[in-house]
Amino acid sequence: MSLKEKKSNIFANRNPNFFVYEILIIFLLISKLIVPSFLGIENISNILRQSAFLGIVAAGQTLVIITAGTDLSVSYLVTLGNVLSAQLLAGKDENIPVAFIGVALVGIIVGLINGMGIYFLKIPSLVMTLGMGSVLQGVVLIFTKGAPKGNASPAIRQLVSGNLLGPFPPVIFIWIMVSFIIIFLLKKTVFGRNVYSVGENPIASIRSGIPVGSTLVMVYIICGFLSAITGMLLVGYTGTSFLDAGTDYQMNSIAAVVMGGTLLSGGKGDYVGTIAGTIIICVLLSLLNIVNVPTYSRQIIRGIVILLILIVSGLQHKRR
Amino acid sequence: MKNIKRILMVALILCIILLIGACGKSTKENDESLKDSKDSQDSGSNYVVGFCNYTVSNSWQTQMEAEFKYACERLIEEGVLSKYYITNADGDANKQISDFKDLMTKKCDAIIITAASASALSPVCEEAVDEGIVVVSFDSLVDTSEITGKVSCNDVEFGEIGAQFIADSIGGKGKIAMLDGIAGSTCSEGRTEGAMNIFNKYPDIEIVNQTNADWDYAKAKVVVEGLLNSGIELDAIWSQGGAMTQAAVDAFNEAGKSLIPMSGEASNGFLKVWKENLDNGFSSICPGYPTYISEVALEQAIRALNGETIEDLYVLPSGSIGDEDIDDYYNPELPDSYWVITHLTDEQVKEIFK
Amino acid sequence: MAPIKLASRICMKTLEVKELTKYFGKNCVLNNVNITFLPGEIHAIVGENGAGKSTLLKILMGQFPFDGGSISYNNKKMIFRSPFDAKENSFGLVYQELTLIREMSVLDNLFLGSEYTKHGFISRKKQIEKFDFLKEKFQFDISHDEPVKNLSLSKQYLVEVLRVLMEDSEVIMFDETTSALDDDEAESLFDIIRMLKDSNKIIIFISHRLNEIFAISDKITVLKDGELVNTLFTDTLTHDSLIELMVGRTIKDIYPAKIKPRDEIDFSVEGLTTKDLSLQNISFDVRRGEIVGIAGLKGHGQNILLDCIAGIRKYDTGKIKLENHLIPRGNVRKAVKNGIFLVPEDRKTEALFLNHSVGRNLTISILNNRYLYKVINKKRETNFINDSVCEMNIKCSSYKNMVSELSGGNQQKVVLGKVLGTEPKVLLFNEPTRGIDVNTKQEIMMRIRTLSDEGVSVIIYSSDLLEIIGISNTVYTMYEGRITRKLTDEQINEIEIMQGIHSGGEMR
Amino acid sequence: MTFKVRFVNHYKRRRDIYNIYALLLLFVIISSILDKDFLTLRNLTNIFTTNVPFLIAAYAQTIVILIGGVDLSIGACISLVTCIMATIGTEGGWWSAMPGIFISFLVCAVLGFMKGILITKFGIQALIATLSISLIIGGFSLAILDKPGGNVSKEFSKPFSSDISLFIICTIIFILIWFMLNYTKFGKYIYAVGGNSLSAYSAGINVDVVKISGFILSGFLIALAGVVSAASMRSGDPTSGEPLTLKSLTASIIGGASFSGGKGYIECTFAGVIIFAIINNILNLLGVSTFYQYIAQGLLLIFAIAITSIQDK
Repeated sequence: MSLKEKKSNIFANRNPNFFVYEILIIFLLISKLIVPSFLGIENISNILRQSAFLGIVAAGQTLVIITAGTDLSVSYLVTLGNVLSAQLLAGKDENIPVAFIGVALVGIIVGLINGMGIYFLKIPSLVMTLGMGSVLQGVVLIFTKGAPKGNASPAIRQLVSGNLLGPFPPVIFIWIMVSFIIIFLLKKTVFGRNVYSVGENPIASIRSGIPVGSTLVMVYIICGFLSAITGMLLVGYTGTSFLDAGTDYQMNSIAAVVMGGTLLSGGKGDYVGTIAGTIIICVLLSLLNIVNVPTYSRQIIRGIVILLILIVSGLQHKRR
Repeated sequence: MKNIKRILMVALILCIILLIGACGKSTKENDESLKDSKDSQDSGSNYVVGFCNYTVSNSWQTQMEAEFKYACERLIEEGVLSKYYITNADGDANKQISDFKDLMTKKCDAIIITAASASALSPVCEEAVDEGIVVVSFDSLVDTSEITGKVSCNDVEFGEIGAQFIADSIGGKGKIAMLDGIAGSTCSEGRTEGAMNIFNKYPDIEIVNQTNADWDYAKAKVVVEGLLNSGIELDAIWSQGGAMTQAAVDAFNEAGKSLIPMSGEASNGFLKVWKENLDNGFSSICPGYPTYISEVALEQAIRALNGETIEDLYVLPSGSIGDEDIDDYYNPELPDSYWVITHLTDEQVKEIFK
Repeated sequence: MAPIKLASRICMKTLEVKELTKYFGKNCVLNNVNITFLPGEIHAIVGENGAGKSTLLKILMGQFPFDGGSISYNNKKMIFRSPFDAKENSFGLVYQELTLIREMSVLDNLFLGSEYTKHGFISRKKQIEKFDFLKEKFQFDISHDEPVKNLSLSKQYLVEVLRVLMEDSEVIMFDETTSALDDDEAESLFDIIRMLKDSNKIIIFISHRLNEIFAISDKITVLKDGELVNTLFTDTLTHDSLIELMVGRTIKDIYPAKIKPRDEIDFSVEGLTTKDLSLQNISFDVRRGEIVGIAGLKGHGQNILLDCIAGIRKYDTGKIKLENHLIPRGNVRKAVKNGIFLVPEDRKTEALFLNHSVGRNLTISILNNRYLYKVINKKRETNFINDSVCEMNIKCSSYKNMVSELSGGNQQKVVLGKVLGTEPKVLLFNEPTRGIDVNTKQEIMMRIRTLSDEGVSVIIYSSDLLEIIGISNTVYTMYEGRITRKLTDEQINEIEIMQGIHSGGEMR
Repeated sequence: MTFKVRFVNHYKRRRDIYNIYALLLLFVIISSILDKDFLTLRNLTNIFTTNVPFLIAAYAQTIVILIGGVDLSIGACISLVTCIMATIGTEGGWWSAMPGIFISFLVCAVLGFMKGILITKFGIQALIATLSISLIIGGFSLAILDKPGGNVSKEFSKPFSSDISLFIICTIIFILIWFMLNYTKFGKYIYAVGGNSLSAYSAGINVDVVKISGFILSGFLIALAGVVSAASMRSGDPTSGEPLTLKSLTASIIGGASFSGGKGYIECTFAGVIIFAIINNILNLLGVSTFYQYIAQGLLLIFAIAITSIQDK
């Protein structure tokens, strides 16, 4: 084994989460310096709410990326979940079960098609989900005829904006729940093991008797489900639906996962890191919004910061 | 496994065939309309018109496109038109150029265009005019004088109306935040320019934050929440989009802060929030930006085709909706994304928004 | 070889390695190694896995820097910073792993990094001329236009060898090049090597197959744990004395004594046939606890047969029965569930998760096939892993180590441990000891033997005939996708097998 | 060897190319059946000329994909170039645009160099590295031009937007790239590095240098795409290039380029671009609702890849 390989292995053995959380803390301190009231309870609650939306999408994305794929259709699925649930809810609480089932079904079906195409037709995930994204975009437009309708019901609004549980809206607790489930899935279950194995070496996985097909399909279904549900939760935030509700989730979810130490080449990483990555991104966005600088410098700063984090943390190592 | 592959392949091929079938169907319909129009050829003039739209990414664009569609269908019944085409460039100036050329290929007699980029589309428009095609640009105008006509609803004026309202209601003094549309778009920059024209007259007005929230509710809400939590005391918000103002109002209410003057846009959703909060002392203004601008452009084009001379620049009168006019415009039965300044009948609106 | 002859060559271009030392981290992989390589001599380097053979070659080729000592060629000190540097100085290495670029054509691969150009552009004409010249000289049959991915494995190795030959290098090194070739192919490679020897090149040769080493080398250097044991003339050594030098003790017999299997028929294959006729009507029975060897030249269907049995590939007609019930075809999961498991030829790509820990590798199959619950019981898992590491004698500091950090032999033990955990009924082996040193080989053979004692049926394919002869109760020979002979007991010897695998003779 | 055998062998080796052109032919036939205006010289010229920036951007993407990367900042770079072109040397004759062109090429080469460095030396994966870069470049474009506008010298843009000159430019570019990929060391190295970088390294190729040079070369092409785009728009637009990122990616993939690198042909990318363009064109000509175009494009992408991946099996 070469020296280089050894080094990279030692590096890989070290828990990468440690680093992400260090960066998160540094980030929070910097924010505090720039905007003294940044760490106030209200702002933290706001940032956590934003993180919850991104975090739930990133949860699915984490699973997909561990299997060495990338899901580019999440943003369109969030939008579809958004417009669909708004329409099904039509402002009434009694419609919540119908809306939930409808949205969940759509997410699951899209995930199923993604997974089937990727596994059975051997289409690279990037291409499959890119194509699926385009199809979903068309579906959203045809479904809404370009004019989204419907409203959030009071209960959904309470879920996202209410303060039944102290200063934190309940959606944060949904996120925590999702986080626990995902972490449990990855760490403690056979399914989680299979996800890692499929990402590390698909051929060996088949030959070890791992149900590669169902694992892959399941991962995309989970990702689809979580994205669509995020779309539904967003209705609670926006009160109504929008045609570009999900646009930002594509890049941000990937960035959150990668910052969290999960390699795009698969087989490694976990959701604990992604949580930190998610919060970092939301803090960054929030900070850039508050500080009064022109839009172009915001973009430049955002890009540079993401790059710097990736470079500094060195979470990625070269893969041959 | 091979079987599953086969099935999937067959499914895919079926999808493609269905799609092509859909295309075929629509051509047939067009052919029929062509036939109809041929029957009535002696009575009317049978123009073919094209609408080169640059995006339908929001409901304003959709409704504007629908106005065009209904107007065209009316004109087909009247025998003035025989056929119409609509293209959508998805915000891509290069694609719009190629869409425009496709419309020329289809031998449109007149093309109305709302451009993705002011100057990008000028060359093709000039080319079309050279070929004798009537070209009318509207809303997002092309940057050339060599076209048949322009129909505009002034973005700068839009910005000015909102800004003047803000300046008046805070007495020309205070801290304000500005919510802009998509960075780099003509519309957003025009409205911002208008606002700045006014704000620059008031040295005591301090702009503490200016953010591109992309006319998006969620983004605007994040921005306003951030501002509220950062400890900045705002006196007013200038917003150039209905959804953004709606988001700002919601954010204030959720944070339990008292509402401040904000400018808005004539979307049903914003009118709803506005109306609900009138009692809380909320005051706003909606500059008019009608969706029927496409219909006006079409009418101008038809007039030009009929040999009439038309104005080089036809400016739609900008009105505005004030606190007292809400009930005239607000329609509680329709969704938030409906735009209230329209020529569509209630039935037509309901068909789109059902 | 007479020493006088050597003396006369001393003034010629020799390659001297003096006190070469190399560390990987804290591990010393080469310690004070001194070897002199003479032109016109085939110098074999032998040793167990991890003895430092490959590292030595890679240092000579400039792929790794070294930490101490010196390398001098033609009385000049050499320090190569990259393989390119080494190539410029007419050093050439045929790598153990294929280094070809699959999507590119044979010609492009051959000339990669040393293209013939004319006015700065690649001159295809000149390259084809050179290719035809080589073709003539070394007598092979490959089309220059073919993408490498379309070639058979042995042809790919040939291209690999040609790449080095083309350079007209003075120092030519072979790193286990023959391990992927069958005897015939290896023999034609030896012809080429002898030709090179005659033109006075320095030839360094690594192989685990002792037969080959005795057949071709002039001198043998034995390395053990990074240290030089000795350099000796080949004709002064015997198999046994060489093995003794390599492992530090004598191994009387790698292969444990054969035990008579039980009588009941456990597993049977009936009339397996594929459409492309790579398998034709293959039928045989395996008794409980029997070890069946499959012998054959590369590409005569043995791999396909094993793949078909393991469910990796589909066959078109025929049946596979285990304990009288039918195993569905082309379904690995069903095969594994039924206890049929393949230990594949290429463990790195087909069996192991290199960047996962030893523990994870050991348990992945069991988790999916034996544990009934879906949530992992940490304690039980750790216990299993510890038992397995212990039982398989896997050398690693902790089961949390990455598998990629282990040596080839230990990696193979991990694969075996993983498979055994699932309590298989039929075990298939494809080249179980490829690239594995003698010691580990013995351990693995012992393990296979104990398994058969416990009633597991074993089917082995190996290109190493000695291995087949040493371990099998029954041997089937294959030729062009058909079984040509069934050999039992005393019939299992080299002559019978050779006849079976070289002829289309009917089954006796 | 008989002719037939030779042809079969030839087909096997060049299968990707034949298949994609067969697909292209299929689309042309279907389109010409569906609409009579399709097969007119005017329409065909339009399909070609209006997609020149797209075509060149797709070449740039293909080269990056060949070396085993992916560039999601192409669109942003093209926007940046149009902004530069529209602010420097806006008036005057042909030569007034030269400084703008020079700066554009320089900027794109530097950006290509940066992407290459990030990917090779810092080991950041191409996907995320180029996404971040595109954010930064987008910011710079907005800093130069806050909205579509500016002006590109008319003298300059005239020849650049005429059909014949565009045709000539494309032919020259195509031949240059094709020749470079097939008959130069650099071209072979690009394939080698993408195909198996370790093998390439042991063949004495400086892998990092090839990768970085690949990005720089792709940068030059991006700059050219931007210049053509600016000339045809006669202005700059800080967001105009955005859609080209995914379009170029899609076209390359339809053309059979593989994300794993080392596989792909420039002639296939050309066909990919034209197929993509034909789909938009025919849907416009048929007057199909624009909403269906998204679905058609998505299905086409999946369809094209499914066919090739099944054949590869």
